[in-house]
Amino acid sequence: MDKNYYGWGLPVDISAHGSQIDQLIIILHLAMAALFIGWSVFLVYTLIRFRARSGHEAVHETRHFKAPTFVEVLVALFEFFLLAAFATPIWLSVRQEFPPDDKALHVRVVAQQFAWNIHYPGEDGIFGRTDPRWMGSANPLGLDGSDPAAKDDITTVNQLHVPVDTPVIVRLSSKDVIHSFTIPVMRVKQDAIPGESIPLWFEAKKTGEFEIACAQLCGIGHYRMRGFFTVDSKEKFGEWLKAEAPQ
Amino acid sequence: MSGHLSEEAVKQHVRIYRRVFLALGALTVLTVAVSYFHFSVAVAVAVALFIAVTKGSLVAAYFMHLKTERKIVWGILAMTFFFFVFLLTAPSLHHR
Amino acid sequence: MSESASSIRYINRPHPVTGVTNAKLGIWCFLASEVMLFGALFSTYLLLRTGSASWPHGPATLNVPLATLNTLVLIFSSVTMVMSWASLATGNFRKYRLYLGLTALMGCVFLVVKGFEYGHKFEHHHFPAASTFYAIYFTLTGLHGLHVIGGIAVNLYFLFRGRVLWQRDPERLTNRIECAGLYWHFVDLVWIFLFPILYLL
Amino acid sequence: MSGHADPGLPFWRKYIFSTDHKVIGVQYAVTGLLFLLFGFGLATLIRWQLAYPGQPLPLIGGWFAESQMLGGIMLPEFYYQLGAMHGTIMVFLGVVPLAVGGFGNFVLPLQIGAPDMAFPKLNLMSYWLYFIGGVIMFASFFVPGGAAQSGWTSYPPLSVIASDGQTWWLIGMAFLINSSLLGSVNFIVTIVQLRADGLSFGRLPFFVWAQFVTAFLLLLAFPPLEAAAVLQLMDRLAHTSFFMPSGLVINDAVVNISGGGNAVLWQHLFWFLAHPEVYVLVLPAMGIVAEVIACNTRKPLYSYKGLVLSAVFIGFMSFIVWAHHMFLTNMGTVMSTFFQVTTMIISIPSVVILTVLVLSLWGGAIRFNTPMLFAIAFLPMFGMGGLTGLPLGLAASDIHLHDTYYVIGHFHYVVAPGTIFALFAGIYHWFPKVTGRRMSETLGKIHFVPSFILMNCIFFPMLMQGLAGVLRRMYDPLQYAHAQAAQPLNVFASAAAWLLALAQIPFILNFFGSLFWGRKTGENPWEATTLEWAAPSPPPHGNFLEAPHVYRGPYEYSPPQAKSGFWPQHVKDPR
Repeated sequence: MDKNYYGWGLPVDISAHGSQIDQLIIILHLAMAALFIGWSVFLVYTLIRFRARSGHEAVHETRHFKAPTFVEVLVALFEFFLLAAFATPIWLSVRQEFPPDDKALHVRVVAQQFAWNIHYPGEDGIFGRTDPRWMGSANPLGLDGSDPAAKDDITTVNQLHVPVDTPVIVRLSSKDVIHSFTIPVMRVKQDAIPGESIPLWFEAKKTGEFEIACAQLCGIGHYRMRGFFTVDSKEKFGEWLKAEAPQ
Repeated sequence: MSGHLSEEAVKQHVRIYRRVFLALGALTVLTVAVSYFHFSVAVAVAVALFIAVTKGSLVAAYFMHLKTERKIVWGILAMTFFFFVFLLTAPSLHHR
Repeated sequence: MSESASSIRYINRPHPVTGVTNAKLGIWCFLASEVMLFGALFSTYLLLRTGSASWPHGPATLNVPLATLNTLVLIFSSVTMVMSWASLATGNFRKYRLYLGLTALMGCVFLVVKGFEYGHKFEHHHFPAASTFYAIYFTLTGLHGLHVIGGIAVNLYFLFRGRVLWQRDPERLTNRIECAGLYWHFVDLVWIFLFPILYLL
Repeated sequence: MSGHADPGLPFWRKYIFSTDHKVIGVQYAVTGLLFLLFGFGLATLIRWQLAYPGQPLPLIGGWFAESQMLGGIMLPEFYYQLGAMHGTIMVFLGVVPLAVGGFGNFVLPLQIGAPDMAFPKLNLMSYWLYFIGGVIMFASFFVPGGAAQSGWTSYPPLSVIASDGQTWWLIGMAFLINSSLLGSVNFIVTIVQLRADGLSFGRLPFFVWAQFVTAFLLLLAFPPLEAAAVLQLMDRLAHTSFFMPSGLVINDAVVNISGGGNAVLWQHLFWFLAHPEVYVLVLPAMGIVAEVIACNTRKPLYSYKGLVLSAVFIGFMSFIVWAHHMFLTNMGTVMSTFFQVTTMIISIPSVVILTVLVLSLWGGAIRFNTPMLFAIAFLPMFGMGGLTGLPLGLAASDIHLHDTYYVIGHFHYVVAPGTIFALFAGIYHWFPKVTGRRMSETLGKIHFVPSFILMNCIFFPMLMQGLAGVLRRMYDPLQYAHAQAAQPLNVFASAAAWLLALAQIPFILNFFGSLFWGRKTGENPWEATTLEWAAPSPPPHGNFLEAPHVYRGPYEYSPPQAKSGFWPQHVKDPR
């Protein structure tokens, strides 16, 4: 795991939509810093200038500022500008504008107490039927042996490989409690809620090995639900898929 | 409604209470009767709620004296109802 | 009660501006919070029903005639409650005790009928865990039942302890009975909405 | 002095089961402070595990049971108990009882010129329900399986399958909720009905307005959580499936329940309370800061109407923003857009209040006594808390920052150097009124300076960790590469946290010492204008010798008419 992916600031960004999120975060923090420093300077100046000392009397009359209403309106407008121009477009694209099915890699990720089960459809592109009744330590996804579509499915634990520059559509669900599938470097985070199969999509722009984490408290093993997110070139991904395919 | 009511005022009240009681009884029977007809879900819900709201407002207006209650009580109830609507509908609209 | 500096005002006399006594404003605030309590449960009902594939039809699973009787019982107890207040307002302490006793009795009848209904359900192993329908049915009617028990307890307290306060300060007892009445009518109001939603739809 | 409870009561009726709002206020405040200290202790343990994961706790490691610390090394179960109970205790047993129960009960009736709360017996019941709730929460640590460990938010299905401590948590919460509920009824009726003659709503001190809005938040927001607690108790004890969807498989076994429930329903009902709750935490603090600033700048607040309208608007809006805690629960885009807009809107009144409080300093003759230091420090710290709320309020940036230490830094900035500093200001400000003695200024400043610096040394690094994506509620931060990179920040913040614990010793000494050795003071040591300073210190039962009449607004400092530099509300003619 190369060290310079992570530091004290934002982690490296290898996601298609990541730069937009980082841009929003940076703009916000610059504005916040400006506001905070501006107000703090004013506060300190006021405290010094109007400190109690002999020969200095407080002034009863209060109305000598018209500026603040202007500042407040400005701040409000700036917030709504951010919301409309930045936040909403990113949010809608991440949550609604999915890539076309045929161009994307489809993967199922099923969280469980304390591991990520990854399920690829295999050659036929169809996910085999799964059922809670068959779920066990040998068959964590509960694949139905009798279903022909399940024959070629590929299942791994904590190992999510994706090809670079290819949109990936993940169907996220959970077997037991609420988990939260997050890949910090991809700026991806989505709660895995039992009883729901939640779609999310992303596209990796750089190859390498990164980490998956669980962001929602899911029990005493919550902290050790670490998964590996490996972005391969298209060829290497094909090879990996073949290697993992059931013989 | 202050505690002290004149003789005449109470007689008038009692007459109202008796009439409201009969109305509530009738509406109860009505709403049960309606349930035996197999309307579509939407119609059944609408009718049942309409009757329930009518009965509720009768109880509130006459038995709880809301008809003659002061502004401050109405204010609190109106505000509560506004938040009640959010509480009632938001969870069901989660996926919208 | 002397109006000296250190005694609390507007216990009996309504506040000149708001026009209500302390207790009345207090009970209405409490009922507002109860609206939100049952609101959350109705919100749960709405979500569970709209979210589930199949939801049992009320009349097919629950005993509607028995519940209809219960509704009438509760409505009648609302009437006797307000009559007990009206009797007090005209100074007729005897009629007040009669009506208040009737109200408490009707409350008990409601609970007994409810007991039969629950017993019948338990016999057929329809426990709360059976389905989300039975879960919300038992929780809603159960919490409502607890409120009925609370109301009966308050009414019984006034039935037996009312005379002491009646001698000392009749107006204060009248106000208290009005507040107890407001609570009781609210409990009846909740049932008026509960009945069609659970039993008829 | 006639009154509803003559002073000749036996000791236990006068001080333990008293119906006097001042005794109950002190009981709330002291119990609240003790729970704050206890909750802070839990936090120092959490900080140890975050700074030195898996290493035995020095000195006191052996004191803990085997189920909590094996050979001095903290177990994950205990870490998650500490996390859940730290949150619960600080919010529900510490800050709210101190801010609403303590300050509200003691100061409010005095500030409106009333002899007591409207319903004294109800007030007594409120405190003891709170006390029982506190005992249940404290005892839940010793239940087999330990205390609640699913976070202070207790999300199902995890909370439904958790150990017995969760049931104790729910029952404890039911007591606390009923206590706050009855308390809020008492507050609303007292403020509306028992104001002194001449004290119109336009002349109420802002502290009273803040408590008034807070009371409505408690009144209407708590019951849904009580209903949710009932539902979760049914799920846990009666095996219903309100929050348990179908097809759950736990430990490789299909869960034998009906299913059909919805896990997100709890989040809706919980956050429906929890967001108004965070405004319940900050509004009384704003009230205290406004009082202390007005009194110590010796001039009226910049815009009393602006403050009041903003507080009321915050109260109203706080009911329709709750789902910004739930952007990642597969919420629809219409809903999430709505809640982003309401979250932006609610940030405006907070900015207005902060602006008004800062501008109130302009043109004053500022006295830098201890309460004023804490009140001034509240302003930038609450500013930081508010600002860091923006990236969390926008769903897009929330994707990266949700459930990270950015969230922890955000709300701690509002609650710790924000609300708790304001509560310290309140303690130093009203201690003379409660006890008739002043707290020492030097000890006060020794308490303020390190606390102010250390608070920032703890919570600012959390914001940086949050940006780095470090996730919250992680027993062992060294498991993840992105967290290892930010680990030095953990060590630094933990050291600051332990030093902050030391920095509270001057306050504790000052608080208890001044009860006996503090300089005696008269009715009005700060020369303030509001009504509580018209009563003797400490005020007798029934508060005022004769009912005060109010002639003007609350902050008539340095008026041209009054030579003495301030014109109290109850004084008809200053000359």
